[in-house]
Amino acid sequence: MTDVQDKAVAATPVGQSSAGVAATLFRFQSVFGLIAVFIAAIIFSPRKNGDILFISADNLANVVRAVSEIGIIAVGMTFVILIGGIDLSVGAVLGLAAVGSAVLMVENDWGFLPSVVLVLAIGLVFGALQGIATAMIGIQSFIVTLAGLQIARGLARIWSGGQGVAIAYGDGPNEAPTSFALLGERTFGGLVPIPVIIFAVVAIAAVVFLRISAFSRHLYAVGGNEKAARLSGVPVVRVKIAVFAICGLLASLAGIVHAVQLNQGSPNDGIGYELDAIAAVVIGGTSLAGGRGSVAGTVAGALLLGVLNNILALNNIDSNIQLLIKGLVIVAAAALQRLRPTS
Amino acid sequence: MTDVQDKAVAATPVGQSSAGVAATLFRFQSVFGLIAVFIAAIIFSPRKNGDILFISADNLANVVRAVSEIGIIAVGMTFVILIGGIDLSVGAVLGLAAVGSAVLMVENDWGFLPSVVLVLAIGLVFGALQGIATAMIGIQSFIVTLAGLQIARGLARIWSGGQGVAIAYGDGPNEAPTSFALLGERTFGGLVPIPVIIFAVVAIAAVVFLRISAFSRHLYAVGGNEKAARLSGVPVVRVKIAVFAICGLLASLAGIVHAVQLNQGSPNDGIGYELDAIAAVVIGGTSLAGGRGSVAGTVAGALLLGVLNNILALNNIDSNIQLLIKGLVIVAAAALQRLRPTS
Amino acid sequence: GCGTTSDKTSGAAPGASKSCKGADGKYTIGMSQANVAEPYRQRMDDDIKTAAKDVPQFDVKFADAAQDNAKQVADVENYITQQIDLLIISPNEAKPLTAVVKKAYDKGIPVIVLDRKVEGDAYTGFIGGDNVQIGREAGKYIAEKLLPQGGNVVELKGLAGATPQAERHEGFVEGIKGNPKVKVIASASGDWLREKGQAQMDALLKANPKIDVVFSHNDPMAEGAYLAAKAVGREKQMKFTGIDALPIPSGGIKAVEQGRLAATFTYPTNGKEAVAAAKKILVDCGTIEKTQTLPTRIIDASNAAKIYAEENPNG
Amino acid sequence: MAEHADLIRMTRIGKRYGGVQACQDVDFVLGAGEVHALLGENGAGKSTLMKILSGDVTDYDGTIAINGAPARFSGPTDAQSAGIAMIHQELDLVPGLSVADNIFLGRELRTPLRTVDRRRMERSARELLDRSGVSLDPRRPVGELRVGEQQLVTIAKAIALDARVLIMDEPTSALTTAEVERLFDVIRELRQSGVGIVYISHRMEEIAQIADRATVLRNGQIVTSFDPRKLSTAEVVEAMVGRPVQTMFTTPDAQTGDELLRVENLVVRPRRPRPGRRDPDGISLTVRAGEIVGLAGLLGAGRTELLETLYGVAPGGPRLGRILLQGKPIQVHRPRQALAHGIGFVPEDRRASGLVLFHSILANTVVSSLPAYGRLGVIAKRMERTATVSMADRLRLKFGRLQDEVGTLSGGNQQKVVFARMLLTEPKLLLLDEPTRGVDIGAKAEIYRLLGELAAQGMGVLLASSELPELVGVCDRVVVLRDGRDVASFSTADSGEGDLLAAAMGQGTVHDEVGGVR
Ligand SMILES: Nc1ncnc2c1ncn2[C@@H]1O[C@H](COP(=O)(O)OP(=O)(O)OP(=O)(O)O)[C@@H](O)[C@H]1O
Ligand SMILES: Nc1ncnc2c1ncn2[C@@H]1O[C@H](COP(=O)(O)OP(=O)(O)OP(=O)(O)O)[C@@H](O)[C@H]1O
Ligand SMILES: [Mg+2]
Ligand SMILES: [Mg+2]
Repeated sequence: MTDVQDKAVAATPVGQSSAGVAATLFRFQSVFGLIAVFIAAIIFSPRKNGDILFISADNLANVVRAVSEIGIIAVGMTFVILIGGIDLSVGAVLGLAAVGSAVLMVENDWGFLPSVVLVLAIGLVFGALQGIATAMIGIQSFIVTLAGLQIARGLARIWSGGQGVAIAYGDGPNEAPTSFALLGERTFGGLVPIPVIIFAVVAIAAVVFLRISAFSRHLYAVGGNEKAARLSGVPVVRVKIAVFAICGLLASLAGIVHAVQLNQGSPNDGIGYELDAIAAVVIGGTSLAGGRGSVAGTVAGALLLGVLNNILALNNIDSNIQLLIKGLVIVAAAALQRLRPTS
Repeated sequence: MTDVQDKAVAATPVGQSSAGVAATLFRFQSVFGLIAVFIAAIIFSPRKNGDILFISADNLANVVRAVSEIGIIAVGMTFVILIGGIDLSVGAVLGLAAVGSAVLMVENDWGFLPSVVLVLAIGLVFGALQGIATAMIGIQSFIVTLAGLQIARGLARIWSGGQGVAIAYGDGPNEAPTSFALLGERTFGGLVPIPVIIFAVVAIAAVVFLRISAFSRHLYAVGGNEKAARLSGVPVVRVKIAVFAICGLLASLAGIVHAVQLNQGSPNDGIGYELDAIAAVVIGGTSLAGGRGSVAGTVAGALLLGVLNNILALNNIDSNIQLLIKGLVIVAAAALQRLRPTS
Repeated sequence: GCGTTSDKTSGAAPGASKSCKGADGKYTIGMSQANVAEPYRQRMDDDIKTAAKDVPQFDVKFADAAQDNAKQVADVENYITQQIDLLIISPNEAKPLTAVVKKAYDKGIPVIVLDRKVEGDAYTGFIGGDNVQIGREAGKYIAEKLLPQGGNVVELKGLAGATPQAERHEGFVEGIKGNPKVKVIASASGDWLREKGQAQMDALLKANPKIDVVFSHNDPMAEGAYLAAKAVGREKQMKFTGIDALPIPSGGIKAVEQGRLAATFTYPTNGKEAVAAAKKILVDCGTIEKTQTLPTRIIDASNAAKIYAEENPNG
Repeated sequence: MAEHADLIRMTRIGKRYGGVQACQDVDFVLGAGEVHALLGENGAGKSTLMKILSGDVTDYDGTIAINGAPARFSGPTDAQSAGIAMIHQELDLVPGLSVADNIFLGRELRTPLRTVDRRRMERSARELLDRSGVSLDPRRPVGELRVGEQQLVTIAKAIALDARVLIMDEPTSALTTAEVERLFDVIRELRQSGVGIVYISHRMEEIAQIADRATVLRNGQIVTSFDPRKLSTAEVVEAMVGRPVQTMFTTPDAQTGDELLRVENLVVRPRRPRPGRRDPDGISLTVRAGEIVGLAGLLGAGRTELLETLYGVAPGGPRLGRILLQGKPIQVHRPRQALAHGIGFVPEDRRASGLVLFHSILANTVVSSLPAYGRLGVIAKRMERTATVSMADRLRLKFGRLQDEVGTLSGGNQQKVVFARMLLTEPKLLLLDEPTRGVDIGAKAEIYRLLGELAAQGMGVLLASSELPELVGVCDRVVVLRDGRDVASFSTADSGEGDLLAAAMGQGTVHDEVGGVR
């Protein structure tokens, strides 16, 4: 009993058990899921002139580019879900941010930096307000953010006049600064899209942050046992507000990326993205009950969904059958989570 | 000690405390919310020739008719939420059922009864399968039903060939039996639409069922503390499966009502209805954490949303502003719930 | 009515000739659809499928962007990866799809754009209807045929923010100008949906005791409005018009034939025309017109049955 | 006894919860270097008083002074910075975080770069745990630990605060004698260094052992204050309960009948082993009708796991050996089957696994026996009320109305509700896991009396407990478990606590070594 094992420090320091090989394997199961889907994708990939289309460099770049927005949102969603909450407003906040960037730069002729800062601040404040409603009034986050979704969508419609605002680049009036366009370019020999790099930076920052900060302990504590956290002197209310604010901030960052990728900010952008983001988080092994999970898992979950979408599309699977397959894969991935030794 | 007071049995025998007048008032607070919105509707109602349009009999009938589908779904959703789950698939199941009724009666020339029975059975089985995935494999219902949503939607698309199937009535081939059309008629002097009566019957049956059945005790117990329920010998798995099956059944009943009201079954029917239903349940005072709440509250919640929609429409409020107002009212209603003496 | 307007593609489009391998070739065509949840777009896909059956060289793939610009960009990228021979796209919105359509076009893939345009001219040809024109036709029809003595009109609009909604409204306002006695007494947004149309009409009926015509931006909302009026027994007091006129059992032509709608205006899916254009490019190695605008047709009780039969030759 | 300087002075403290006056006009004084025991029945207001002192409850009447200076805390953090730490009765730890993270939660050690210094936290945590005599890997997630281990972590966590005032609310309720001894060593050290300690416990023998002063609360008011070393247990109990409690333990003059339960060489090999769980690894025992059999053992000996296996809530996996009920082999895989066989179970942790705290007393009581009160799935309300009321009477349950939330009852009364629920199923065999944990001495006596009664009516009882006096006093026979095996069996007529302890720790005479077969 209580034999002190001097194992190498666990990769995910919190939220996971550390009992031998099986546990270590299971800890990375979302990565395994990703690898499995990846291998399946190679096998089922169509070929052209002997090339496996799926693993061509620019297809892989496309895959990651396509999930970069959902990925950025999902990182923020991971934080929210870790504290036992949920944020249904992220898709709408993305739309609001996309509209905001377009309107500010195109119609109001603001510069790149002030526009981006204002848009990020709007996301942050919107998220923080939702956090306040949850943490201070005590309304369940599902409801707060369901209402937040409608409000953000309404604001986006009003701000944009209901229309998508097209973004043209240049120095003239009603043109966005060309520096903004750079965010949508590709780098490293035209191969890696900047949105992918933004996603990577966000994900790595989040992983490191969760590993080394005291705040992350507080976050896991609030999600794991809120009362214990409060009694231990964790500023529960502040943690919650901060987490929703971070999630709002990342959603609006994703909105900026969305706008630059599509050269437009439309109030209908991001409809339904919240569900994709939640799916990525859960496939990545984070528990909706809070207190358990990791950003690395979420990234793997987002990539898994991206690879799945890509291979289904490359094979031109009928869109209705795609719905069925995706539904089943999500259930399967979630069922895999249940095989964890400690549940 | 043990002074047994033989008071009238509390309205909600479980899940509620009953400490005096304040508690009694609060138990009915969703009804108060409804009354408040009702009064506001009368005040803000447009008038025509001195008549208050809102409270005219046929407008009120319209209000209830418009919420009857959401209401029926919300009753099933209440059950699911009472056991601490959630069902995101209800809107898609509604679509599947609407398509099913139309295809069976119009394209396959089935009779009224067999069609309705099969469609209801499909909803029941679909719900039960989701219940099995939740209860036996242990996947969180949010994820199961998120996948279920996609699967039901895909099935509906495939079954209908992607297009809405129009329903014409008559005895000929490719015509639905006229008995089906009766479901969409109005009765009591052309005033009360049959869908309203179906909603009322479902709601009353559910209220009575939750009051008198042993099953309801099990249901509240599972939602209140699943582990304790299991140790008490409650058949937790069976309760969960039954509840999801009931929810699926009611969603497909709502789908039948939908088809007959719109003379069409389309695979895109019911998109987003799940969120409206959840909003009705939560506004009605049922806790998303499970174990606490009532169907009567849900009915009040659904009517509140209906009155709100109606008065906004009667006043021709801009649809974007409507989004904002509805978001705020949902938050306000949820905040009201927090005023409960025992939280 | 108004005839086919056109202007010829000037010069050879990059790569357009390269992909032509004549009648012996086998061609994979990618069709990127904005959102099959709209009946009109599902019908567009179906029309393309039907028409392509008659061209043995063609193998058409379909993708559905489910109303998401970003998803449609990814769909087109995937088609480029698959090295398709020709792209047909019905863009969800113009601006966001412009870049990726250009990318395909620059890679030598001929692009046929349907219904909604993209910006610039990096595509082989556009085939579409004219929403302003349709709105104008509908307006004129109401002003001249349905309400020559004037009357009260309510307008059921499409989803706020959607371009066709704005254009149909704009055309409609122009179209009824000719008869100042026609008054638009109220309007509401039914988000293109039948049940929303019904719910909005419930309220409009309540607020407006005298309505003569309901002008709806599409057929489903018109049907919803009809159901609302029928529920209060006022369906005979007013006329309903829609737009789209899909030749399907749940479409507007049937509704006119069966007397629920007074008229509807075709918004052509162009599926057939797109396949014909693809055949011209790939099999016949020809060129197509850069812009092909198909006229709308008025469907009313006089021609509904005939046109429905024409559009569904196989029953 | 030395005169202690007043460290804390609470004056005229009052606190109401709805209709319940939890504390009323309480004056409480704690000196430096003093161990002050707080006694009282369940619901007397002990925890409430201490939650007020530790800043957990902030809306109260009266005043608090620390070293003479008035203080009013806005929260637990506030109290902690004033040097007041509390070990809560309910184990409030974060299951997903490691032992070290839990100990330092809210005041993490930092590196110069302000990041968390995990290495230093783990080192300090290990030192703290060593000090209280536990060797636990500080990196293990707390959720994997046994209840007792978690209790030790909460203790280490409170000690880590280096507080001037340490409040211990039933710190030993899940600990066995060996761990309690180590804890007392720690308490003595702290007392030496001038820390004032409030010690709440329902284990009377501990009070005499460790406390310098004792204060008794009843119905939220102070009844008396005395030197526990000068009063007999019986006198203390009388002060608490307000009437003399005659015999704590029913004399087991067993009228035992036929063999009810026979466990033969039971081995469970879980398909998905959970770390820290000690599943049966060769257990044989019998329970006769009318017999009360005790299960003794150290922390993690596998008592809970045995009872869970018998009740059908153990994890799935292959099993060896047999379980026979009244001579017939039975397979129990879920509680419903156990109940159908006439086996009832009162779990260790009533809040987590026993009750729906916000549901009514009635709903909680009848949930296991609902089919009995109606037909066709419809509840006969009058019948269920009558059944509940008569069972409540029998158990002397103290409550207001049947519709009241169970969560508002005191701990001991909550325990009785779980008892009542099981008794309403009319079981032949009752499995009890720490049935008196956190239960006051008066209620304990009632529970013991009840067990005697039930046994006399022919029920068999298998009772796991960490309290040796309870095992010796209540049971006819005690089986000792160690590492998932039964290692000894004693008749309480001719053995004492010492024998049990020795066997549990692996020093005693080991007879009946059936479970040795692997
Ligand atoms: N949060 C609460 N809400 C309502 N009533 C409460 C609450 N907490 C305590 N009470 C009531 O206050 C009284 C005192 O409770 P307290 O927990 O202080 O008792 P205790 O002496 O610690 O009992 P125990 O020995 O069972 O722990 C009890 O009647 C209890 O029911
Ligand atoms: N890793 C784990 N995860 C979840 N629960 C656990 C784990 N390890 C032990 N448990 C639970 O903890 C309880 C056993 O711990 P407990 O503190 O009761 O030990 P104990 O009572 O001192 O020893 P005994 O095993 O002799 O009862 C059981 O309910 C068991 O299921
Ligand atoms: Mg207490
Ligand atoms: Mg135990």
